[in-house]
Amino acid sequence: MSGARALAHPKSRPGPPPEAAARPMTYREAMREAIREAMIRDDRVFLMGEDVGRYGGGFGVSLGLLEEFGEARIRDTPLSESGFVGAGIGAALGGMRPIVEIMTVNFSLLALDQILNSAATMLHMSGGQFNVPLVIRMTTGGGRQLAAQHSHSLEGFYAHIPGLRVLAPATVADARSMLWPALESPDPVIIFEHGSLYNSSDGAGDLPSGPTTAGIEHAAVRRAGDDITLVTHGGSLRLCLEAAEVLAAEQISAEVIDLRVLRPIDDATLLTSVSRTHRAVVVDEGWRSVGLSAEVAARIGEECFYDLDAPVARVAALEAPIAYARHLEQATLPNVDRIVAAARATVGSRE
Amino acid sequence: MSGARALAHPKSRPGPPPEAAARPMTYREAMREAIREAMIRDDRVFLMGEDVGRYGGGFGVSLGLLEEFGEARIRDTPLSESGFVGAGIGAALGGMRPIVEIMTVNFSLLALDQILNSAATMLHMSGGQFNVPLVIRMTTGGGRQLAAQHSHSLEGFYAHIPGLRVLAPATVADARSMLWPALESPDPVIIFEHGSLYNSSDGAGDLPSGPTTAGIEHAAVRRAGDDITLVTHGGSLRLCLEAAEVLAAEQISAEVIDLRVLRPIDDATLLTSVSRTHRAVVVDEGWRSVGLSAEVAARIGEECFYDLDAPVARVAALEAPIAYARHLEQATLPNVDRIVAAARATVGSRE
Amino acid sequence: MLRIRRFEERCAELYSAERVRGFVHLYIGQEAVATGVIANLEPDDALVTTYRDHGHALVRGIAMDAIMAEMFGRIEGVCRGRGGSMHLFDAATRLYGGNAIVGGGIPLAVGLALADSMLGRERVTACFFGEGAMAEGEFHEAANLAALWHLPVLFVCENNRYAMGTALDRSESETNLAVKAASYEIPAWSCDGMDVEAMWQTADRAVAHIRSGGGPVFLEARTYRFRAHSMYDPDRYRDRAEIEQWKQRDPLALSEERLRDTGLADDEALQGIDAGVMAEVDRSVAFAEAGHDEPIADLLRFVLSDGAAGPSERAS
Amino acid sequence: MLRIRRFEERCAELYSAERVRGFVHLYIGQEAVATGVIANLEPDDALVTTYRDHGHALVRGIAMDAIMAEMFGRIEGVCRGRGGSMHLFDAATRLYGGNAIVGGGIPLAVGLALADSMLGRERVTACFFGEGAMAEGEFHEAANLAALWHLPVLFVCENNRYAMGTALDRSESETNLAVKAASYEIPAWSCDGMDVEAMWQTADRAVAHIRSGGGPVFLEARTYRFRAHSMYDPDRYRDRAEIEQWKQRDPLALSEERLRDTGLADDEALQGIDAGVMAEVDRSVAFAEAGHDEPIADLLRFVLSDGAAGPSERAS
Ligand SMILES: Cc1ncc(C[n+]2csc(CCOP(=O)(O)OP(=O)(O)O)c2C)c(N)n1
Ligand SMILES: Cc1ncc(C[n+]2csc(CCOP(=O)(O)OP(=O)(O)O)c2C)c(N)n1
Ligand SMILES: [Mg+2]
Ligand SMILES: [Mg+2]
Repeated sequence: MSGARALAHPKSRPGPPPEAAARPMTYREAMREAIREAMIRDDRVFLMGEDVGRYGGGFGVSLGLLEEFGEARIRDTPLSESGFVGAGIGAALGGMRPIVEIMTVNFSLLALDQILNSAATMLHMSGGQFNVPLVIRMTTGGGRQLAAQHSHSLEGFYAHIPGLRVLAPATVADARSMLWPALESPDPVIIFEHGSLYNSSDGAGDLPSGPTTAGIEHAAVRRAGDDITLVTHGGSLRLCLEAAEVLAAEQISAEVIDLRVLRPIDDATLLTSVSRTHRAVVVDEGWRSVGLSAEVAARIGEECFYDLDAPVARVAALEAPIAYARHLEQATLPNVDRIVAAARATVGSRE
Repeated sequence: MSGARALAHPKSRPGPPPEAAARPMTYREAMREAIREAMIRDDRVFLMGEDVGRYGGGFGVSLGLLEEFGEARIRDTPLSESGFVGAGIGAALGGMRPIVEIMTVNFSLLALDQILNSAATMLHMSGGQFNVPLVIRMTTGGGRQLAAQHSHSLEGFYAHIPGLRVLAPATVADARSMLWPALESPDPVIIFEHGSLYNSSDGAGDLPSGPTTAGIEHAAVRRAGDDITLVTHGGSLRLCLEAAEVLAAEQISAEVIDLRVLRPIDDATLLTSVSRTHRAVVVDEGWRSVGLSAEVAARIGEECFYDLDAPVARVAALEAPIAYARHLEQATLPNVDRIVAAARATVGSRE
Repeated sequence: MLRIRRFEERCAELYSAERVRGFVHLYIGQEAVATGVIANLEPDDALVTTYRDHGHALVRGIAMDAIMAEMFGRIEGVCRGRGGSMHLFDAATRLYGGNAIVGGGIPLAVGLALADSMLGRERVTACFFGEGAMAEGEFHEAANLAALWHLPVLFVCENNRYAMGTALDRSESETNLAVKAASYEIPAWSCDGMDVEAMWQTADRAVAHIRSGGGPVFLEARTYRFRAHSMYDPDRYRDRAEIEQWKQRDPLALSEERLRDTGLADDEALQGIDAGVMAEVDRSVAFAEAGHDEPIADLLRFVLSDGAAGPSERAS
Repeated sequence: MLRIRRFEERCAELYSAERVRGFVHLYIGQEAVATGVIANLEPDDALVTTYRDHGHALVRGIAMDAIMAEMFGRIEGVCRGRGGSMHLFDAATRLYGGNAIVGGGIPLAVGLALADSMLGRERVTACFFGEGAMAEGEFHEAANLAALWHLPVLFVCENNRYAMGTALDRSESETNLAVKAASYEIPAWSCDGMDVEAMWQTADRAVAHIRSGGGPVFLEARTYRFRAHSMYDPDRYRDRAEIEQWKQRDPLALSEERLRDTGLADDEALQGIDAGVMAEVDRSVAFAEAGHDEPIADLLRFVLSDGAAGPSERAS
């Protein structure tokens, strides 16, 4: 199948697998290291986006990279999301391996036409001729009082689109290790980085060192348990792990699954867990209706119907724009209490 | 609550309820009549979009209206979806009642930032000061060999967004009667018109004359049945009604629910039906993952869990861009056979 | 101008004290622009601006109390505490935001002007944005619509030379911004955004042109922000010397000097004014401190207009 | 040019006969533009165009058989029948679509040129679009990037005076399109798009400028489509007289005349050429008729590159 494609796009050069983080680092540093490593390994890789250079990135991820790699490869763009994302698609078609940073998911709507109608469709629509080896990174999520236009969690939009791979590293290890396989993928990959994680030295709290070589195909079981499965990703992983602690104190043993890959979803890990625990709560910071949580709940309902002892519950954002005032924002987003309550109700129901 | 708002936006003038269509007409004519009526009833109403005037609308809906109402109120726009949708929002804020036509849903991604970040958030974010009484109409759906960039069914994206109302008239009667209440709504309303319906003189095949005064709040039971509920909307209603016929011949009595309103979903009609039939198949022309069908399935799973005799099945588009070749397109989209098969499997399972 | 300056200096302190949160973008240095332009607007004209909106809101006449309370997230705030610094809205003075999507407000302004034009109202809509926004497609789509339909919009580009860390010559191939407006046949004038009188005069001329049915006008106000992009920004990308040089042209100092030179005010009078403003700022902080949280039960109000949550708007 | 004309005339017939479906946009009348420009491209230059792409694909050297088979939805088509009329792609000749989103291809072209520039390859990317696309923000964002980064892009605006039913002066406040390119400091030349020699010469100059490192160039080709916007369009919005007037300047007739005048070809020779082209069209139809459907089992191939459907890519 890949004759013409292989010609147009020589395979990325072999290199050593990414090392696991050697010293404790923040999520931000891990992401920066991942970019550095990729830039060093493959000179077709470059980073492009608003203020990635002189400013160091809206969230400081690329600080220092301009000095190390120069203006051509750490490329500041004008404010023009549709234009520079489209240019990233073109550059990928032209043989480069662009990492395009959209400062936040909130601005990605301006580029969604390019992502859906060009990047995601091109390989299929061209009959397999043109793949688009592009990585798009963006910050997602709320919780920092940034109000209605700067607090979206729109992962579900991207997870809806055939032709994309969608990743959500939730731990430092994943931040460090998912970028390289994403760049090796011949297909467009979207990486969501939750804004609340950058400063964390482990985004997932106290977690096993985790599958740093897990690639970009599989979900991760972040905590093993028997009574209920909490399914989540990104910024909500921390909440689920905390909720699992609270539940443990009540003798409820919760398994926590971090989806990691939002498209295509790793059904095997998800369904194996729920078939065993017989109960599930899906936690997602996005709005509830037609969100990612709906998909996860629907899949469990389809595939584990006869194993389920209770309805699958969803803990998602309340269906309102996110307000600036802290108490309103906190009441809108999922939190540990809501997760615990949903889990309790699920375990308690009809027992 | 509405002090400031009421001042800025005088309530729309009272008028007689829309008459039910007096003579058989096509969906296209019904929509045109609805626009005409609104223009006559309220001179704040105007139609704006690409080629709505001289060309008569990409799908001929507004043919003749330019001659009747003039250039100011049947307003051709340049190709600039973000610009003219944003202008529609502004005009609504300024006291007009714009109907903005986006030629097809495929181009609406270019305006999604305006729709989500301005239209949908403004009332909430301004603390209730500014509502946006805007109607956006667009054609949706595939089935006409228009290939990967012109065949989307992205209703689910819009149904995800708090602050919007999302409608999908599937019958001539609904095409005729939903626009006026949409214009009366002080909130932004998105209307999806399935491209395959325009020529039909009844989009839903042989159906009861239907609730022409049903407003924009409720789903409609298009066929009553006892054994299984088929849930759908828009262009797929026809398929479900046909499937119900086939099933009837096999002694399977299918109830067919047309959601009509995709946001906020009318849970009562949906859940009442499924609680009674104990089985459901959700049919949606959008892609399966994180689509509208996921939300419907998840809701049923949550609310009817103990009433369900079988997993809720989904019949959606296969997860691929839609190809030009007819046989590939047809294999991608839901069809009567797939609906019947899913219904049979659902009814047959564990009986 | 002084009210803006003192208000924002206090905001900066309050931000450090974590009383004000989220993103806060200070207008310090640019005060002459809003002041000079908005003074030319009538009460029923409309205003659209960006996240850097404190100055516009204050000049427009919104009570400082209500703005400060908004910054504190109080229900007494101009948007019930839901908008915060970036989203000041006010129906009474027709301030339509406070838009935090760069370029996002420009089409709205065109639409507001379209409504005025269709309804035969002789109003002007003033739309403020940064020079960085001019690279966004939204600016171009909106400018074309305004010119094509001859709408009463005043586009005010506050060219403070940086979009976050990106200098103008690294974001535009053509740095003469007036040329871009001219490519839509929109009259385009540049002026000194540090000089409130010059600003006022140019805006006066522009507004008169628009009111007389002349269609849209584009103003480029050449200005500078003395502070970082936002409270979050360490400001690593600008030369200290450049900042100092611009501070020599502090719009406040310039106009104080002018007041002194023309004998309109002496040091004592100016100190009196400052003391009055400081007292107003103090009062606004006290007002905000004494404010209340919006009840959480009201969270779903105003998602849709009826205030009632639809079936899908419930908590999970 | 004749190959485009005859090919498309046949497409129109086949559309009426329902052998070709979907949206089909004919290039008849505009043939000189693609012909004059693409003749200046080297094999490793790149090409991006719109849904009105038959002409560009034919001139670029893609076999008529493969294009016709594509129109029939056959696996022998250039995109396995998946793209159809609007989406002709060809890796061998670096044709990157056939983009059916107006303006959608322009940023892609800039990116292709960026790759060339970063990789130090001396290639040109030619990007065709209609005058209607210039109102879209994408054009402006992309033009700015190309100019700012000095990229080797040839922008070719095929100004056929209508975007569907919308005449240029109803879609742009400034109808001199070159002014818009100039507002990005991109050299902008207009030329007669009905005259293939003029077209060739201007493009030659433009391509030379780009290859010599001069950065992007913008060409406005003044042309006209003789047919309706698409096979679906009843063409109610144009004056018959206007169409007839433009037909007087039929690019085919003009160049035949020139061939005759210069003695390069006589009537007999021209008829011979025509017969040859007709035979090629006949063969392409026969080829397409004899083609095969892609197996439905392959539907999910190329959604992702491995061809294997991920867990979520299964049928329901
Ligand atoms: C569409 C969009 N992209 C990116 C951002 C992030 N951002 C916020 S302000 C800003 C710079 C804007 O610069 P300019 O328009 O010059 O206005 P200034 O901040 O200088 O007043 C950026 C990149 C945003 N808010 N919206
Ligand atoms: C973004 C977008 N909006 C609308 C359309 C529908 N549409 C297809 S072609 C066309 C007119 C384009 O005109 P122009 O750019 O001049 O190209 P021409 O068709 O004249 O070659 C329109 C409105 C589209 N395909 N994409
Ligand atoms: Mg700026
Ligand atoms: Mg055209």
